[in-house]
Amino acid sequence: MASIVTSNLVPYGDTTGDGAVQMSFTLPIEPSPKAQEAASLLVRGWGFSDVKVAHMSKVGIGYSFFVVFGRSEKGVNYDKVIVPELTGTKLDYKQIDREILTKIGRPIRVIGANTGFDAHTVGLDAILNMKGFDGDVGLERYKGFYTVNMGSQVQVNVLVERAIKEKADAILVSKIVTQKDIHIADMRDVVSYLKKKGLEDKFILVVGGPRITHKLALELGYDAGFTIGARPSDVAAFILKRMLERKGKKD
Amino acid sequence: MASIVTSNLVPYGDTTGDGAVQMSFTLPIEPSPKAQEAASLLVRGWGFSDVKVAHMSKVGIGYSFFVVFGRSEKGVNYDKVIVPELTGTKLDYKQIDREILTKIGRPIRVIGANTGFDAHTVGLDAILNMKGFDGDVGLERYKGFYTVNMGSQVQVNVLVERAIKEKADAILVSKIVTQKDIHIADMRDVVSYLKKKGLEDKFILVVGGPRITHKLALELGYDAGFTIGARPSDVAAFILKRMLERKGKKD
Amino acid sequence: MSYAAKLPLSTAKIARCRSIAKKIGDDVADLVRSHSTVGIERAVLRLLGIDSAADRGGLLYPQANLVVDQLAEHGRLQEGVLYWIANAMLHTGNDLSALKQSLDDGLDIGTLPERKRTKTEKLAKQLATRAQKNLLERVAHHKKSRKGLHDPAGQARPLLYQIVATGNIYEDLIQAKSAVKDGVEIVAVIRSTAQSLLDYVPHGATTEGFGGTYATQENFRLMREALNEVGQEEKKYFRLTNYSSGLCMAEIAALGALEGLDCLLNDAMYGILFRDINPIRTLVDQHFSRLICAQSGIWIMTGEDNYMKTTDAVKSGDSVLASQFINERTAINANVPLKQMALGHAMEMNPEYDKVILMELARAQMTRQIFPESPLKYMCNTKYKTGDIFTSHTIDTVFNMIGAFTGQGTLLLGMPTEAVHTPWLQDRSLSARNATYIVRGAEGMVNELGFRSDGFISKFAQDVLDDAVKLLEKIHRIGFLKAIEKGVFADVKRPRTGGKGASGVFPIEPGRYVNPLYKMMGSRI
Amino acid sequence: MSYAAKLPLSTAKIARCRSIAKKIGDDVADLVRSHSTVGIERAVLRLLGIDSAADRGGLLYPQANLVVDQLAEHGRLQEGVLYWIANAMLHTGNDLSALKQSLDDGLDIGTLPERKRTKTEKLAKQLATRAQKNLLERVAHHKKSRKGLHDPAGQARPLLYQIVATGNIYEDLIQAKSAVKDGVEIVAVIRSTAQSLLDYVPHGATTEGFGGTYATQENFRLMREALNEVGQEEKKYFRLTNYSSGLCMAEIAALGALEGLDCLLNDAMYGILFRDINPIRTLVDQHFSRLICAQSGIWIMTGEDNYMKTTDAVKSGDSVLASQFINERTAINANVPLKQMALGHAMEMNPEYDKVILMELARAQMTRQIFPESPLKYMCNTKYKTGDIFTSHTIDTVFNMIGAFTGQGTLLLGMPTEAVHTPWLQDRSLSARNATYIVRGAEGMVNELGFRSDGFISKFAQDVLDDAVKLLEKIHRIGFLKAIEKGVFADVKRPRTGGKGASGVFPIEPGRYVNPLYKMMGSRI
Ligand code: B12
Ligand code: B12
Ligand SMILES: Cc1ncc(COP(=O)(O)O)c(C=O)c1O
Ligand SMILES: Cc1ncc(COP(=O)(O)O)c(C=O)c1O
Repeated sequence: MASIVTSNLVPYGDTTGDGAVQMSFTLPIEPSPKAQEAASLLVRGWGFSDVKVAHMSKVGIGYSFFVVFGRSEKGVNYDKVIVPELTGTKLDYKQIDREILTKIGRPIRVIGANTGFDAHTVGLDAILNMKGFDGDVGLERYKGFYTVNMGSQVQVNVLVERAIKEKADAILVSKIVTQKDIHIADMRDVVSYLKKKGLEDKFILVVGGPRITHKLALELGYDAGFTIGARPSDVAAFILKRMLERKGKKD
Repeated sequence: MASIVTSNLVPYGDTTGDGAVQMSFTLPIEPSPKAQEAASLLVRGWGFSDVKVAHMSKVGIGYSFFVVFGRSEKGVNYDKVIVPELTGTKLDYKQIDREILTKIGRPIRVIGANTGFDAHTVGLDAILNMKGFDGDVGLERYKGFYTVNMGSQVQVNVLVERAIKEKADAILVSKIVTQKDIHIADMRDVVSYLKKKGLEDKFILVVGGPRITHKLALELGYDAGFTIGARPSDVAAFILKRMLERKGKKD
Repeated sequence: MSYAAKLPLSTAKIARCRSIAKKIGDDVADLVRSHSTVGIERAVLRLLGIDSAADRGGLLYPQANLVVDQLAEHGRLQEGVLYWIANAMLHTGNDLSALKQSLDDGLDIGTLPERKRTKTEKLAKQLATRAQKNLLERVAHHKKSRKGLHDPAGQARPLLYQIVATGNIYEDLIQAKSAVKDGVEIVAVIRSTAQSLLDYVPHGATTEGFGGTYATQENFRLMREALNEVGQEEKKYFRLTNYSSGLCMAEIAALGALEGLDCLLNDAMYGILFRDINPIRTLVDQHFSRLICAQSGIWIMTGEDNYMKTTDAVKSGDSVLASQFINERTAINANVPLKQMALGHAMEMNPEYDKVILMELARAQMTRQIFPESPLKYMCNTKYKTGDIFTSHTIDTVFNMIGAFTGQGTLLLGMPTEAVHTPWLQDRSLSARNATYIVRGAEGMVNELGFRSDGFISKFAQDVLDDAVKLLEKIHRIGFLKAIEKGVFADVKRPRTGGKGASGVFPIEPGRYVNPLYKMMGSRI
Repeated sequence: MSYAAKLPLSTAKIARCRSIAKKIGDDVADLVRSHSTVGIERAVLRLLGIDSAADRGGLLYPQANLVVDQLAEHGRLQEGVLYWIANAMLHTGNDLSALKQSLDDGLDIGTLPERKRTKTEKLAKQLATRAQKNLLERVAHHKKSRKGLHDPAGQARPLLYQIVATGNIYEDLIQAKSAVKDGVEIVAVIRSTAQSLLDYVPHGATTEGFGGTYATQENFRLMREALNEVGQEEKKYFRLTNYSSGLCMAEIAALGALEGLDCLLNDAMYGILFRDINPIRTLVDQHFSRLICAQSGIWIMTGEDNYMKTTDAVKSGDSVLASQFINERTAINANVPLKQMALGHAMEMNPEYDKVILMELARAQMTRQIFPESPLKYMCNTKYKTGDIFTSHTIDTVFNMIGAFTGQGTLLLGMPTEAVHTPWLQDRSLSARNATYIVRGAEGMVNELGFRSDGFISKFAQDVLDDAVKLLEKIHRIGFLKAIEKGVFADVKRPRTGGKGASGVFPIEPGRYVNPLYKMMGSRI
């Protein structure tokens, strides 16, 4: 049996190294043998071999849906994939509270909002509110955190002004809607507003949402990005870590 | 709204020309942010843009499953796609019977089998047996056909000998199992056996199965290839047409 | 062990819920009686056919807004627009269409001197009659255009409902026509993100939206036309839906009615809880918008399904049920027949829970029994969907089955890509095929299954009903607005004075405010 | 309208079916009494531990085959292998292990002079005792290795069964371990295409197969080991299945029992109808193979599900049911406890039929009621699957629900890619997740639902039972073999003299043939 080649990591179907991929797409043509051939040529044109058009069916008026299987030899060099990881030892909420008490000496002040027109508060609430997420209590429950949850559809200037007023240490932004990359535009808005006001280093800036990666967040000038499955204690631990770093610098 | 460009036909998601494609595959690594990035790089490496890793989950031991969305600008020139089509006017079984009676003057003799170790007779039976398929009666029911259905797991030499004995006009081969392209090997076996015996022009050679295309069949030396949704009357009409052509040549 | 077609729900408790809801409805009626809103006034203008728009720095700003702005500016809202339109007609001697022209030309009716009230009131009444006539004629016109078509609402299985949401009305037309070709029976055009917070209705055909397409009169018309076109081909009537909850609740109802919409998502609670709209504003708007729906045969669709997205749906069944009783009552007060009340609920429990299918079945069946005449709007699971589109499709299958087994009125079909993007064409096709298979395959099931009277399912449903009684009692005790302030619904707290659009509400007095449409459209308030 | 937990099926009709099946079983018993086969003789050798293989031009040909070939060549089969092994031992003075060595070295026991019958018979009997002891020891060994592990068979929900089929045992190990990690409880290793037509069992670990992996003793052992490994980690007992129907039915049963398999697909009818194996050969083989299964606690799994693939499953319910009654009887005759009879059936109706879910539910529930103790093997839809993997996943969801609602014993899970390829790792993971969601979510449903006694579902089930009575009567009237010849089952006709492996059957006579294992293993024939 072939062994896994990490320097050219390819998908696995049922034989190591087979490069097996499933695809589906719609073409703006009615189903026909010609359409099927076109689908096959299309996928072969993308560089796949052993292309099987497993399914073609009519969709609505003038469209066809295809399910296609193929193989690719073109892998990725896994050894060279570098991704900033949000590491840090996993702490539970009592440990974090204790550390904040002893090392920071006062509650950390955080403020969160869905900016722009985003009204999806479930994710943000999961992090901030008492109840928390998946059995992990929210920041509001911590003695070590003072939290303000501004909720949905908050304009950037309103958020920042409130952050100043509340003397926040960290701003937490939630971005769920990603249609036409609106989340990226909205994320940029926060950073450029802070820059404009000369506040870019004042707050720990954290963002979260289903299409956020830590990498993306860093690229856009945030301190951290959290995504699906993020737990309040992960976020708390990160903020604590960053607070300690900042404190270290100041000292 | 953009209009459909057939010279570079790309998939359609929700905006004409968006090139939207869904993919799924498994990588032989455990889920992690690094694995997610690898999946994204992999798909970008295949030439897709706007790559979204929508899902990553653990599979079994040491594997991750990914659902990824991306876009491709690389289309296919639909105007140039050429595919041999099995055309011919659609006739129903009474019309075909009448034409055979008047133009051939005797029942056409056909013999069918699943060759090799293939035991999937449902498709062949659907074409040959009385009952037919999807309301379209099988060749056995036609006055214009004399049919022999040898069923499953028939060796090539046995099939050909019987075809000779039965004075068959057409041999119908069914290939369902395609694992490791066994159907192609098995299809070749029939043709090369006929060649070896100098019989390559004696029979109308028809093949059918879910992974067969007419194009593939022609390439491998068959007269026609039928696939999913083939109906007995399509097959009957084709055989009749070919019989008439042969007759024309002889006359 | 005994089994029966119905769950053993106490009819006394159900009746008790309705009687408390009636009292809560009275609280809402008080608000309605003593307020109007800029939205209602604009809706009245829309019904009068004032539907043009003026270019204001690239933005098309509706005439209806301009007129109401003028009146507001001059402190003239308290009489209502009908009064001032009549006044302007009397003053200028213009008939309505000439007045419309003058308005387009820049006439400010806020500044015209006030004529004699009795005469103005009389003309206002005539205008109201004309508005209603206009409405009813348009409704009749649309009704005629569907004559001879098969109406799937007559079938013994749920209607299939899908959304289109490309942002571009022309792409939407492709998607909607495809959807109905693929088996869908109700098409909803989702609005662009945050349109509900706009205090005007955008104008014309639009091609730019985020996560949805603007609800505009022209977009409504285009979509109605497209569905009629396929309808004629298929000899089947396809329903069209849009969304009216939001700051333009009444106005969109008016536009929807004029353009032949069949259903409207219509729920003040949705605006309050999920769009942070001022509670009084939207409750008052809601009444007028429902009057219009009642008149035009439009099904109102309520948004209780959404409560299950911000709470644990296993636990929020009581608040959903309580809200449905309240919605039923406020709709009755707006003259909406029971058959036009598509009360909302959803299958939103965490699919990983043990016995989740039993609990969902229990809740769905309970709702079906309590509101037997409602074409219940049953919404698929969305919150627990992930990017695993296959598992998502599995969940939708379960949803379709529960919907079919319990005879829901309308299934808001799930999409495999729910957690990823607004649907692609293929997502919608897969979703429609899934549902068609299930509702056809399960046809008749409603009359086949029995439930164990002392079983888990019966018990679960009974508990939800018991809790709903208690919750309604509590809401009544503390007051409806207070209950909203306390986060009784969807775990969301909204103060009565807060929220968007509060400035658009104004108090009215019987002697001063003129709007005969309330009575003409059968308001019970 | 009355509802009950059970469908109103006539117990008299069910009893009538069983009594006819008993008579049909007697016909089969006559065949068993008067024949043995090369397969049975090889199985006996396997039980004696004769498990080596010789290289014959690259192919590893089993010693068991060589011995039986030798005896056949010298016309010595009629006594049975035990007799001639005993004779060889007496002749050479070798004990069994020394004899094995001699065999490996090329000894031909077909040519050794015959010793005194009484002595030989006595030794043969001892050998049989030893064979059985060997078997029971191995069974006990395997049983011990699963001590302390949680056995999912005790749960109130169906077991989840999946196949692995890469062709390469080492890839299979990956896939099988992954499957059980993902929630699967029974793993079946599908055999390579046409292994069932081989009249020997391949030897050793194998890496080349088409659409499946060879069933070999070593492959069994490797897979058992892999499952035990994950089992220890998960503290859960995972079952292993393979396929014994075919020309090596008895032999594979022996190997499976020795290597700790838990289930075996085991049905002569499958061989007859779908592999064109000689009916007498495989019916006789079947009895001996089932004796071994009975002894070793192996569940036999029957293949009636397959009938629904070559016929219209809406119409073939009667032949499935009839066949199940016959299988039950032939299994009883081989001492198989009811709890070890995983009778097969399937959800194979065309998903496009109206009310298809009602019909499937009816058939599934009926089967459950008629065979209450059987860990019924319920097979997913396969024939109507297409390359549309999403819709395929939908169909599997319905299957899982029907399976869970009706309390089937084992669900043979569907794969989204059923119509495309043997499963990829991800297909199996999706399939397992689908099923886990459903069986957990629907736990307890079996005790919740009632069926309307005069409903469509009840009627459908009653009709199938009525038809089965008639069909069994007909089969009995014309004779079982004749019925097979006439195409009663699966629309396939098989003459009793035709088919593969016919030359491997031979008549036996009581005084001459020696095989005490029949009696020792509790044969009721
Ligand atoms: C619930 C929901 C709603 C509810 C929201 C209620 C509420 N108060 O939040 C309602 C019904 C109101 C709604 C409305 C709309 N929705 Co919506 N909605 C969803 C849904 C079903 C679930 C989202 C959710 O709650 N997930 C559960 C939470 C726990 O997950 P999460 O948000 O990812 O959060 C986790 C992490 O991302 C992270 N995280 C998130 N935020 C933050 C912040 C910080 C600081 C940190 C550290 C971490 C973090 O931690 C959380 C826990 O692990 C999704 C579909 C889906 N299944 O994802 C669609 C979805 C997000 N909605 C969508 C759309 C389009 C809309 C509408 C625009 C539709 C319309 N036109 O009406 C409206 C408008 C809303 C608006 N103005 O923004 C689309 C977005 C498409 C896209 N990719 O852009 C989705 C994907 C559905 C779809 N396929 O169309 N929606
Ligand atoms: C039914 C079935 C069986 C039955 C077959 C019964 C029988 N007597 O036919 C049984 C249970 C016996 C079986 C066994 C096996 N099967 Co099987 N089986 C199927 C199944 C579920 C349906 C096939 C079918 O009947 N389709 C319906 C017919 C009408 O469609 P069709 O064959 O495509 O025929 C149409 C056209 O193709 C065309 N056509 C077909 N033949 C011909 C011939 C002519 C001349 C013409 C003109 C047209 C024509 O016309 C027909 C009508 O339109 C498929 C999965 C699937 N859904 O496709 C797996 C499948 C084909 N089987 C498969 C496998 C692996 C096996 C086994 C090897 C498994 C095993 N190890 O046990 C065995 C071995 C069989 C063998 N030796 O060949 C795989 C093949 C994988 C691959 N791509 O190679 C499949 C795809 C399942 C899977 N995903 O694993 N199988
Ligand atoms: C009752 C109701 N109204 C309106 C909407 C949509 O409103 P918006 O356009 O604000 O997203 C929904 C969406 O779920 C709803 O349920
Ligand atoms: C009862 C039974 N035996 C055996 C098999 C497999 O046999 P083969 O290995 O010949 O495909 C099956 C497959 O479905 C079966 O149902």
